[in-house]
Amino acid sequence: MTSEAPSEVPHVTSGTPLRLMGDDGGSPDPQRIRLDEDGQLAVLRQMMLSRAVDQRAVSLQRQGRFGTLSTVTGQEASVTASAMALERGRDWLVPQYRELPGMMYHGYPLEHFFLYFMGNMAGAGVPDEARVLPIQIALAAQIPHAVGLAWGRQLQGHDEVVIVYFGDGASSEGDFHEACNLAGILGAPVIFFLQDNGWAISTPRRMQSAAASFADRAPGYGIAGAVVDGNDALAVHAVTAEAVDRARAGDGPTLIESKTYRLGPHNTADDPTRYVDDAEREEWEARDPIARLQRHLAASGAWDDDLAAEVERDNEAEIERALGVAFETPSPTVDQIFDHVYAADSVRLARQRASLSGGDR
Amino acid sequence: MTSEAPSEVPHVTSGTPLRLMGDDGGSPDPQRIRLDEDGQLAVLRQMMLSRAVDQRAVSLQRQGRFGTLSTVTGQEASVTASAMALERGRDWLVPQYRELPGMMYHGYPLEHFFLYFMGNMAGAGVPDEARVLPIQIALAAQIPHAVGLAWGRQLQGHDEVVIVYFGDGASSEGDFHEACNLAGILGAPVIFFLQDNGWAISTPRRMQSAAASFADRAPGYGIAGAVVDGNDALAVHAVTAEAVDRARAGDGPTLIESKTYRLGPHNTADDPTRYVDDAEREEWEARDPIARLQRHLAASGAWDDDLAAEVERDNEAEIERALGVAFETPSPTVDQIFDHVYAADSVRLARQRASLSGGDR
Amino acid sequence: MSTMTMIEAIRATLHAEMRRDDRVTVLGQDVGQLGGVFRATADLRDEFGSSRVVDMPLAEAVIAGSALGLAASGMVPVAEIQFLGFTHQGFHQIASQVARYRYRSRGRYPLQLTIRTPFGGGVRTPELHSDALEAQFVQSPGLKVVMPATAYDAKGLLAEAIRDPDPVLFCEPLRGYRMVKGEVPDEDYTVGFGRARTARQGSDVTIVAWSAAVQMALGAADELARQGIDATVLDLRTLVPLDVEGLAEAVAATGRCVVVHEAPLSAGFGAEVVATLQDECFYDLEAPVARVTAPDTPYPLAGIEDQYLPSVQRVVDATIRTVNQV
Amino acid sequence: MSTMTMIEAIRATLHAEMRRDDRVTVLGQDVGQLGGVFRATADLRDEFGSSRVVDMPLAEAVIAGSALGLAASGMVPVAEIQFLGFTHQGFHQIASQVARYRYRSRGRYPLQLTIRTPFGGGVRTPELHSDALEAQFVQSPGLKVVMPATAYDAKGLLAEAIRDPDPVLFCEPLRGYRMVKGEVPDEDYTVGFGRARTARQGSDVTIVAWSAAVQMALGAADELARQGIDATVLDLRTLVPLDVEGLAEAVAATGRCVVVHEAPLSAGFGAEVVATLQDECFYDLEAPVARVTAPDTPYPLAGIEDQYLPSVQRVVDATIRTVNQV
Ligand SMILES: Cc1ncc(C[n+]2csc(CCOP(=O)(O)OP(=O)(O)O)c2C)c(N)n1
Ligand SMILES: Cc1ncc(C[n+]2csc(CCOP(=O)(O)OP(=O)(O)O)c2C)c(N)n1
Ligand SMILES: [Mg+2]
Ligand SMILES: [Mg+2]
Repeated sequence: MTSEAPSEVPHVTSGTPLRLMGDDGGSPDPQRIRLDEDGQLAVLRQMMLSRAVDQRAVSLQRQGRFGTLSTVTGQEASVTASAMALERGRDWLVPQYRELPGMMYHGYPLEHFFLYFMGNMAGAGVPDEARVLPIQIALAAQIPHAVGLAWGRQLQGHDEVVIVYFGDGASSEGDFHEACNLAGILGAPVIFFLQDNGWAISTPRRMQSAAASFADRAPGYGIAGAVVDGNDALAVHAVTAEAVDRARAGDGPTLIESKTYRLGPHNTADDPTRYVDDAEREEWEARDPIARLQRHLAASGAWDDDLAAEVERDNEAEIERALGVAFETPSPTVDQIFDHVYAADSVRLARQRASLSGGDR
Repeated sequence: MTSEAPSEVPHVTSGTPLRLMGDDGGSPDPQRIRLDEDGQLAVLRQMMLSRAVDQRAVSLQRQGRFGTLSTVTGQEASVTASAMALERGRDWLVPQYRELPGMMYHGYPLEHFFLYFMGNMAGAGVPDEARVLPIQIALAAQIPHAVGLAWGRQLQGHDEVVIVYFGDGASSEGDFHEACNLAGILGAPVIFFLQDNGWAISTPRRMQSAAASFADRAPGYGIAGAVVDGNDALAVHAVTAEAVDRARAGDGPTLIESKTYRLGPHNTADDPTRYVDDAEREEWEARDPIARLQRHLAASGAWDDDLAAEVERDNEAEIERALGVAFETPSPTVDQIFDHVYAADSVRLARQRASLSGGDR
Repeated sequence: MSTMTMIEAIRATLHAEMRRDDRVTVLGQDVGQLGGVFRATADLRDEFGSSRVVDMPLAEAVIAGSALGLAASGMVPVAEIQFLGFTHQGFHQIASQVARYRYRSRGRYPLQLTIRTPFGGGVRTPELHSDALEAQFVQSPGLKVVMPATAYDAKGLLAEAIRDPDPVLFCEPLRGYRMVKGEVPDEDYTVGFGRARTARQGSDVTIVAWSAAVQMALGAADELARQGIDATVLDLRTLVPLDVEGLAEAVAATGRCVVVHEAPLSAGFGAEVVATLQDECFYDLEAPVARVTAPDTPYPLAGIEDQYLPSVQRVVDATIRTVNQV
Repeated sequence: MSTMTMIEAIRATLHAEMRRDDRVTVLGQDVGQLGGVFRATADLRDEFGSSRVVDMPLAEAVIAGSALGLAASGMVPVAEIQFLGFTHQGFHQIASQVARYRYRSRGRYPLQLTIRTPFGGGVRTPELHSDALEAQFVQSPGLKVVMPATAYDAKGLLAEAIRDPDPVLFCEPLRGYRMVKGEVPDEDYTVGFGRARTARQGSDVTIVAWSAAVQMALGAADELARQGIDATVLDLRTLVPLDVEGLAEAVAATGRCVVVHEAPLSAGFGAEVVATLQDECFYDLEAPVARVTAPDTPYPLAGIEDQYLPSVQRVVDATIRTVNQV
């Protein structure tokens, strides 16, 4: 499998970002849409849930109940529509830290997210049935993991696809390069989903790379590349679904550049007024991906205020449920420090556990 | 300088490798040749010196007088003609470990090379007037250094160019990516000279990357790229000289892929019969870069057996001289272990030095 | 003389050093426009421009590696790695390259280069942001490892680091950034490396610490004083070079010692302190040197970090045990 | 039972483990067609094919990082990093990622993963090939650090490492590859982690070592015996987990101890040995534990490495001093 580099690579265009939702509610290329109306509504619901979670989480953070966290606000189409192009329970999602709606779709429980940001390691766990790797804090470190995962599942005879998320900033790390290059050699079934949200904390896209497009890096690894309007849920879904097909068919990896925008601060400790100018933010607010999909669905009568109110109620209920679980979960005890370091404690670790647990501070 | 990514980048073709020496002695594109006959002879002499050094060094290694070393054999045009496209005493050379003729051209003494491979740290030193960084053993680690050097010299107002060498193997390291990307952002006057010699120890080019060409990576960093026949001294020189012009003019970095071939083992500890087949080796032996430049010069009468004999005599004399210096240099003493760790010894280090020097073993 | 927090002292020193020497160049993620995620480099760009205060792409290895090249070119880089945990992304450049470049070039390319990086727990940062990894760098000869604990030392040691002809890893305690305040002379001064500081003089026992743990040791000493135990607190200030003699004297004077650090126990720098003492003043030691450290586990999430980290109480308890040992 | 060199024992074990468990996959630079630069993986590809014995591109971080992913996928990767010095290129993946993945996923993704890597001096390798960096990995909880010294242990510990549910850094002494020979049972066995081995039983002093230094310690013990000093040689075998009790017992029995390692002195694992002993058997120690190590400098070029490294003679001298100390 590794002995021959693939000879022909389907180079997806890396020019203008693909758009499938016109400003008027129509589509410039309706044939390419891969989501029916129900599918579109499902994506929209998940995007709205994500936005509602963001709002609640930020307010809980301000009250001091949550630690520092990063919202998805502005990037909901990019994250959600891509993750939903993969098959839940079959395919795998490898996150950075800004992909909550995608992780949730693939089975990571919302209460875990809350617990994680309450500083409880219980939130770091991923249920057995969810094909999701843990949240990643060290940028780009997850990209090699995703390649190994895709490779390993393929070696075991499964036809599963792995999608790995990372930012414009993370794409400058050596791990990005090493992982894309290996995936190209192996022809591994992995999708590199690069979210260019304009910023890496205060560093603007133009200072992150002189490349005209990040997708221009694909030929350097012999893999397919694509650029998509990351605020167009239908386009994101279509491009990702095409990459899934390619990967599933054994045609190897794709690097997708999703052009989107981080509408809030980098995280709750950040003050973007120090570096973002209002005009830029307003321009992108006008392209809010949720409002855009809502308009698209409303144009065909599939979306209206009643439905909106219903979805909002459902989302509130889900958030209350998950918060309930999170707040009822006991605070971490000293055992949390020691559990899962190794399969079993060494003599030394057992002593340290006993010492810290025994009030022998 | 760092606040704006360059908007227009001159993309040199990354298709067919440039050749400027035809098989018949003529040139497919004589206008592009930048070396006059004297220049070509100078390059040839340096290439022949390199080959002669290789042969002597390998025989001294076999006698146990030198440690493990890597020869340049087969890559003389690639290394020499590129290094000689830069201005000695003005520009800078950052080597990996297979660039002796280039380092020598820029002032690294042959006797240092011998000393280094005799295991004497005295050989690691670079004379003050030589604009050469130390030999690099950790692959690709030198690439970021070169970018910093180019950037720093530019910040200080000098219009100097830096060339950094590395192999097809090293190009898989994260350092390559991070360095090219930074150089693109800065528009630094640096030339990334990638020698694709077919192998990284036993790993063939096709298993190093699925990229059709390494130069295809240039657009992903917003920098210029070029591919050259690395066994064609005139083409290597021309492509590098063009990159020097570009860098000197403030037009930023170039990634040059030089397609050449390692005619010997990876190093004196390697046995390539385990992985290279005879046909491949013979094919490349027929393209020996030294014979090729000799034929080219002979066609115009600028090269003949007498001149060859003279050059060989000169080379022998130079090798004898340098070997004489190396063998007369005292063996390293314990102070070599401690000198240059810091500007001055700490209390602890001074004690350790005294202890090891004092026979207090 | 002004009262400053540590972060203020660091900021002021960066300004002063950039004014003093125009080769000094600051580079790192978010150091320019934003002025650093902790605002250590605030206003530098306005004063010195974007070619001397450089926002770097998100790539630690090339931050360290290009700083090496800058230093070789004749500049004096002061690089910031956003958190010590992310030095791992550039570990080869720092530990194998920067540390050895003077050595590998026989002195041709000394590196006047500083890498500043915050670290340490207690402030509820996300995963991988709090790790105390200093001991890993001590096993990289050629590098100096500096750990200020006070605002005064932050200024004096940072000025020394920037002017020192050797590469320095300068670790700043996150916990101290805003919590540690002190008198800082306005005029220029430096604090030399390799000289431990007696933060408190006592006669019964010596508590050895560095960085944020010094505050903890002082807190413990106050509590111990109330219980009739008079402790010396010795702040090592630099781990490389180590003040072998100052350390040995301070401990020989009391005969008993406790060493405190935030890193896990095994192979933490505390082990080196014990080993050094054992070698230098074996016959003066009346009890084993106690180590108060984090356990041998990864740094946990914030909800349990207070139990993970050494605390004033744990230092007090260990010190009492040490003093009572016969 | 056969007489084997260490490299033969390692090769045989890789063959056996790949036969035993078809999830075992070997990956690394030059491990396939060439069979490894030291031929540790020779003939594996012929037997198991190129999908289980994989030549990797020249990129250590993705060797370690994709091994993590392979393990998460259900495979059992045995990755080779060509030399321990080049683990630095993938340090973040090994020390921050591999070590913590079980922890960070609350046990969902344990990593049955081994990283094999040769290291150590005395065989005239180029720069950066000989460095003894083991202590840097001890400060990475979650990882086990294994250092075989004999052919028997190389087999038993490697089999244990591959079968162990936790990630293991398995360091192979270059000097031992062909020089250390011993009896190796043909049948399957493992050597459990965390149990030091008494390589020689003596009554006057205990010499503690691991990896290639064990041979040196045994050589010293022979010489010491001629001089009437009877030394125990204790081979730690694994640094993580550390056999705290075995170490303490072996040293308490003689009251005197010398620890030997190839890494530089400061913050080397020898410091942890001293600190542990000091804590476990302070009152049994009749003299300070001596450390015989490399000095605090980078590893020099080969022409001077014999003076740089600890030697039998230096161990003998230090032991005599330790024994004579009153
Ligand atoms: C290896 C590493 N370096 C630095 C950081 C600190 N850091 C956290 S987020 C961030 C910016 C990330 O930007 P990007 O990758 O574009 O992702 P985004 O936050 O925009 O989604 C930085 C520098 C980190 N977490 N990991
Ligand atoms: C970071 C690092 N990893 C591994 C090695 C071991 N090694 C030495 S040379 C080599 C192959 C280098 O191939 P390439 O970069 O193509 O250069 P070439 O030898 O062909 O000139 C390897 C793997 C090393 N020196 N540095
Ligand atoms: Mg971003
Ligand atoms: Mg090569």
